[in-house]
Amino acid sequence: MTTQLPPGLQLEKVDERIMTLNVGPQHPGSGHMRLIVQVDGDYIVACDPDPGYVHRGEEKMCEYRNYITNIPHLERPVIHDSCNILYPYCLAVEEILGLEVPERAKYVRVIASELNRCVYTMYWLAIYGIFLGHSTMFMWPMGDRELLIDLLEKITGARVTHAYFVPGGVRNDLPANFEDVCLRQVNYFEKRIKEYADIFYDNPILISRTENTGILSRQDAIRLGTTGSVLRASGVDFDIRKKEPYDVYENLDFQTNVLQSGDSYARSKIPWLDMFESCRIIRDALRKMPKSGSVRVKLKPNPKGGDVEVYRRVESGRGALGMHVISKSKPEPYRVKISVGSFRNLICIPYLLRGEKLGNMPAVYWSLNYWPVEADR
Amino acid sequence: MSNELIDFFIVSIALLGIGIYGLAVKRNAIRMLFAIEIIINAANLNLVAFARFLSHSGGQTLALFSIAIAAAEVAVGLALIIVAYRMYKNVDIAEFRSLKG
Amino acid sequence: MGTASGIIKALNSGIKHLAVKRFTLRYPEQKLKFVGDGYQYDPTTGVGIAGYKGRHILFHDKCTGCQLCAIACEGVAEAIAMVKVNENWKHNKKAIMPQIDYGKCVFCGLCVDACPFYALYMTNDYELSSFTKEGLIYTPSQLQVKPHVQQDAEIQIDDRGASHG
Amino acid sequence: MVDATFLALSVLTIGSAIAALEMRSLIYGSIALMGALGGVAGFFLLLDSPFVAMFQIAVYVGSIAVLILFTVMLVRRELIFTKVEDPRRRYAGIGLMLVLMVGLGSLVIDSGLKSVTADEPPIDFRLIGEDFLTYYWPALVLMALILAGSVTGALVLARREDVTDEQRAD
Amino acid sequence: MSVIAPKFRLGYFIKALLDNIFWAVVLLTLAGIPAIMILLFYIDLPIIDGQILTPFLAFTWMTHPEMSVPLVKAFMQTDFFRIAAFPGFGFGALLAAGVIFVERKMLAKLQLRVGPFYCGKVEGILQLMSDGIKLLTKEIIIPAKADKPIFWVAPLLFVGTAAAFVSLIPVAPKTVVADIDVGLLAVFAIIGFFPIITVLSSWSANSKYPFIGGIRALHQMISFEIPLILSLLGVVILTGTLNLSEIVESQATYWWIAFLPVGAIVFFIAMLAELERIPFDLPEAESEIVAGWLTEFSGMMYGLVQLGSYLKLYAFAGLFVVLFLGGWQGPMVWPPFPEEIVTEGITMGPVTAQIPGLPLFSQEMLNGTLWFILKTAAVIFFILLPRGVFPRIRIDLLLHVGWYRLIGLSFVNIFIALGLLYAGVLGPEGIL
Amino acid sequence: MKKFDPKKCAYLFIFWEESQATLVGETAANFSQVMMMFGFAVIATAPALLISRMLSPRRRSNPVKFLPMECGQVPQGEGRTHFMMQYYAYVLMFVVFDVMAIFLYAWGSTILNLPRTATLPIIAFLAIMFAAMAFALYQAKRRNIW
Amino acid sequence: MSSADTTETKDTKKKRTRKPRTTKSKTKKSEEINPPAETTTTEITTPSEQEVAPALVEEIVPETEEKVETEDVVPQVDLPKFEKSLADKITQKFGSKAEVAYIKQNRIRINVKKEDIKDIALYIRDELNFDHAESVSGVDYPDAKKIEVVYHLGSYTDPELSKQILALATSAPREEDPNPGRDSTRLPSLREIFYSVEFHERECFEMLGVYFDGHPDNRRLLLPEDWADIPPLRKDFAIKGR
Repeated sequence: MTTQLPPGLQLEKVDERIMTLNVGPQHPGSGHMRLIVQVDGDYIVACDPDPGYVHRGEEKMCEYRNYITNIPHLERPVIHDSCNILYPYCLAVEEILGLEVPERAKYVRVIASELNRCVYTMYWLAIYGIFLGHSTMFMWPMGDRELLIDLLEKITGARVTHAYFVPGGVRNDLPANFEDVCLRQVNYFEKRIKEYADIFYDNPILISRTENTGILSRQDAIRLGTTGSVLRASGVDFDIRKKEPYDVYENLDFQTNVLQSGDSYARSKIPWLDMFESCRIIRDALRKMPKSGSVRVKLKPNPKGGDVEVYRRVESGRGALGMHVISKSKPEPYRVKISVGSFRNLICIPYLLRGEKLGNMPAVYWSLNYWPVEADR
Repeated sequence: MSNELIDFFIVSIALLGIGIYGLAVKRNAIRMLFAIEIIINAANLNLVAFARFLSHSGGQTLALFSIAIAAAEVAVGLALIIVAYRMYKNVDIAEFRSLKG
Repeated sequence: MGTASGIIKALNSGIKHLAVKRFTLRYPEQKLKFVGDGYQYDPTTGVGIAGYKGRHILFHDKCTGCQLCAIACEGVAEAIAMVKVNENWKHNKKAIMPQIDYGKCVFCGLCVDACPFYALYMTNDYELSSFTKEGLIYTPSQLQVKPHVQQDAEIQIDDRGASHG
Repeated sequence: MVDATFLALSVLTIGSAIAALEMRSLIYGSIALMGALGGVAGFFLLLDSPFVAMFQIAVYVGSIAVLILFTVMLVRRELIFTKVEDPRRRYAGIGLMLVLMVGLGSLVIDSGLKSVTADEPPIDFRLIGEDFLTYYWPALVLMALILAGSVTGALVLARREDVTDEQRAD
Repeated sequence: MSVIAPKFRLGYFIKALLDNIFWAVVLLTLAGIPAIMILLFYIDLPIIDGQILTPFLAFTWMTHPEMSVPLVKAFMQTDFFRIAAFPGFGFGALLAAGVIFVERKMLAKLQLRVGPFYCGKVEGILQLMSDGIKLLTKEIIIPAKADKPIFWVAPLLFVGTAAAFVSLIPVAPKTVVADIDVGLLAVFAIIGFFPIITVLSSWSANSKYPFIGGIRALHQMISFEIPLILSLLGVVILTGTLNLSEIVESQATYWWIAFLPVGAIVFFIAMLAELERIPFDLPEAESEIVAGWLTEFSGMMYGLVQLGSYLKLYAFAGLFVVLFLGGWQGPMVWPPFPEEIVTEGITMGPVTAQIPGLPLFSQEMLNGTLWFILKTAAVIFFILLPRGVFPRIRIDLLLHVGWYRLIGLSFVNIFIALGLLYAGVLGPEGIL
Repeated sequence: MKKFDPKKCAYLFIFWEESQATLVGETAANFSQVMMMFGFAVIATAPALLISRMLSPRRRSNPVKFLPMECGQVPQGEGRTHFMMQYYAYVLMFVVFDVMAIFLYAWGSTILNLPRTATLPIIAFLAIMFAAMAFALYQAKRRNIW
Repeated sequence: MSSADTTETKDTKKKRTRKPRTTKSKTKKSEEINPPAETTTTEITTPSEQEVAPALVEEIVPETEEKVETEDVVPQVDLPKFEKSLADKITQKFGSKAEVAYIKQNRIRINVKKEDIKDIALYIRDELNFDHAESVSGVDYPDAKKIEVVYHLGSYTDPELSKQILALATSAPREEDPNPGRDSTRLPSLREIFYSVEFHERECFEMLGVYFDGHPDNRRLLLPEDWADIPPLRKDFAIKGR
């Protein structure tokens, strides 16, 4: 660990000055996990994350169900981002089963996953707002998220747990007249999130509070293997949608946002900037999408793969989301390993919180784009 | 006004006595500070009482000075106690054997 | 001065929003309008028809008691059980039909995908709460009833912001 | 002749002064000290000097008591609740107190203080300010020096630089 | 649809209520009536028109319409009425309740939601009452190792101190509970009690989060007390008095905010910090330290602390109005009636219209109260608004703001006042 | 019935007030109203606690219920630890500068009656205090020594 | 009716047949609860049996049979060049120590012995510029008596490698009676080389019982502290009822 404590800390006897705080699990600022924080006055001298309160053994459950029935429970870790967590699974299973996805289904997938990324980011932003004590920033994203949930519900028929992606395409086609509604609501959504700048991102109190806190340098970001917005905030231009394009992302017009400072402010700004790109992608995909065609390859009821091992990854709302699926000629996968962005970013918590002030804890912790349920799987 | 100067004076003497008792008996540094405060207050009471009964503003002025300086004294005294506590892990003045850390 | 202008900008934005339309759906009075009649599935093409995944509807005249929906649900929620019905159908000799426990159902719609006989669809009805666990178990006869739903609120966007109609 | 308010105030003041020294818990002791100081402020009010009374409350209760409470909270828990003292010294102290009070009291009662009574109106508090800036202005500057010195000294004393060096060695 | 708790029995509830009423009645008859009798024995009852004004006589007169109005008017000038109702506790509590309601609705409007809606049919106007009843029936849980006496007394002390603060605020001419020569200093003396209560209650809970919260509150309050005190010195320099009513009267032509905007801003910010309102609500920062020093308070104790904090909010807003916005000063809205209309009523042809309510109040007082409430509402709006707009600040930034920026600005304010005075713009030879 | 004179009636209550006010010093009478307000608030709100205590359920079913808040965990260590924020310096400074701030009021309230030369001592006073404050803030800002 | 069951579902079907039987009692209960609803059923469901039944049988048969690629996982003919060159570099350096399992588009897998893994990992980091680990997945092979740990390595710094994932696999011996941390299921930790594997290895330790030598913090991460059962991702840890 390279970060130095401010000199003079932790020099008296431990039992004299250090107070151990259990932040979580029943804490308004912890999520479904526990941070064992040791504070010396206002400074955090050590922080030990203790996840696992919502561990549900998804990887074990996958070994008992076939490729199709895995879908509803695989999306459970991140129900806000359920399309994106199913995406690598579907890609991997398609590779195992050798399926070719129809062109229209690819576009529908992109639209759904971008909408879902925005839904997740809005949820994350809402929590970030309330973590910083900004109650309006909790209510606005929660409300504006409704626009996108409404769209997703029109597509998939469910508001959060969509179970929409399947190996071989998507479950159903877009409803009639969807393009107009989608364009209207996405445009309004973009107008709304622009207004967050006034009240949140350009707010001098927020800037003074989050700038220069929890700085993750470029080298450390790479060394710690962080991903997603944490990585891009530290100046590494890495987005799987650009670097290893899946489905039709290479045809679409968008860019990745990179900030250099690597502090909590940059980390909190990247997902917000990404939402504008998502809106752009959605509009572009709606334009380029084939107007009709099949959206799903018909599968046998219990498809079997060969003796194959596949690792596929996509860019989710929290960064790279990889699925390592091993098939052993059975209807059930032999092993599914889910490598999630949250779990990879978890390693930053003790690293970044050490030597921080206690007041910075929620700002740093939630700026890591960390979703405890996903990390626990 | 039915109260007289002598009444205030007697209260002041009582406070002074209590303060001196505390200063003599207590070994806890913080309590000794309490005792000092009580003594200062006894003096202030006298000052203000005389000022009122002699109709002169000097007593109140002096009392203000005295209160201000008491504040300064408490700040320094508590800083001393903090330092001593940090060295000896105690506030008992009998434990403060040497002034050298 | 940057600080002061930022603070004034934020305050201004806050005051401006006092005049923006409220975005809350007042639920029991208003209900959100959904696309179509509910999620349906066309086994010939293998593609579903977009719609809300709510409570199921079971067509007794088409159900053959093949248990495919129960098998599909086995890996997901184990919400579907096949029960005896005292009805006589030519195509349903065993006279068994699905009974769905909505305390367990996750509304994924895989049972609809599994049904090859157009017998099981989903509807727009989502108000399923009950005081007892038994009240959440819907028998085939209850599933057969077409729900009466009155959903009309839609998101409307105009210059003063979005609201639910 | 004294009135009821005076009696109540003196009982409050002297009682809490004793309690401040004798209470087992230091926290309660500080609260009692606050009571004693507030009682003295009440006496100031009875003496028609509200400015001094308010100054007393704002400074003593508002800041000195806060500082004392804060320091008491910094001290270990056992020390807050333990009371170390010598019984012999205690009796000696009580004797000393009694001797002092009786001596001074008899001295005062015999003196001519008893005959002093107030017949003039109370002093306006603005006079105090005038005093400060005209007659007592050297004292004001001196007091500024004392305050400045005390805050400097307190900060220099209370910081931990010397201690940390020692601990860094081991 | 809500469900009543399964163990709830209406019969038990009614029985508990009846029990309480029964005991109250028993206590009143056994202790209350004798106490009243003893009191009546000792109090010198005044003689009016040859009769001793016993309570019974007073009640008899009350029924007579001609006599009830002067009686009530006389009652309104007593200390008790002032303390309990009009410029004192009742008025403050009513305004505080209004503030809570307005805060909820306004914040909801700002955040594009509805806010309290169902309780009380009209936009949830009775929500506060239902919340009060809910708090009243909540169990009070005290941590096992807590220091019980301090813990119980702290909320009461908090309310009491806030009420004592309220008592200093003049609402209308001669309508103030305590008209003190050194009113402003008394305000500072009372403000000084809040950190002590906070720190004591947080210490007594014997829990970590309240302790951290209490110490944060202590730092915050004392750090902003100095700018608060210094920012008001400009007003005192220009008026030469510490009496709040006199300060209001000095603003008959100009409000001090016109000359001392810097002081007003500093005072406003320091006020927000003293009130623990949103940009400075560190002591209750829920994402770091669960609810700060309020963590262990439950049920009605929490309710009392909230009541105290809103009373404090009203008092601070009133203080701002008094010092900078001219208090009750304002154009006469209420048309000045001739004296005989007030006492004898209007005769228009055969109809004689009496104005029974007006004689209770003087016109100045009504007008002054109206303006005071309007201005206070405006200030309260600006106190509430940051809650929807700003995030929470950090403790070191807060102390930095308090000790560096605000103290500097308040000295700037003092020198502005001095300059105005010595340049002859204001003061004895100036335009005022 | 005779004509009732409201002024007399008002006098009656004023008479009551005076009968109390003669007991203490004149200025203290005004302050007594502040104390009465304080007492009234305490007396008026204490029944809320009592009624709540009577109405609300009291179940001592589980000792864990009465543990201090520790986010669902069993508390570790003391609740009131030797806890020192790094901002102790500000508390020390407050005591001194609070005195200074209120001292200025003695000057501020009487400045209209004073000659202009009387401002000079206060300027000196402020200058010395500013120097002290500068040093104190410099010390207080060095967080690592607290 | 039997025509509805396709061949694939038969094996699962056999297991499931108990389901209707077990739930019969439940039916009765629900019948008791909702007797009026039951009566309405019989009234309604009369029409159109004849029209539906014949059409059903054909539709069940799947129309498009997808090819299942089992044999040609590693087609020798068109190996992607860039990946091939990477794999060649490793094989040149280490020879038989590193066995290339497959080379696919953007994916390489190398199997190594646990003694050599540190050297090879160091080489991969320093020479091939793979700088972080994306995931560490442990796979239990009870038949082969080994537990395989696969490190998926990726690169942020080298733009050429940004598509690539290099799977570095090694295996530890598996014990029938696991005693995590104190038996022979041990592997050297790669934390010194790839810092990002820290939490992944902790997870691997608790889930599969692989102890990583040299890991500074070999504690449980997700599972409760008092978990005393078999490491749950091993194949002999069975979920109840399945």
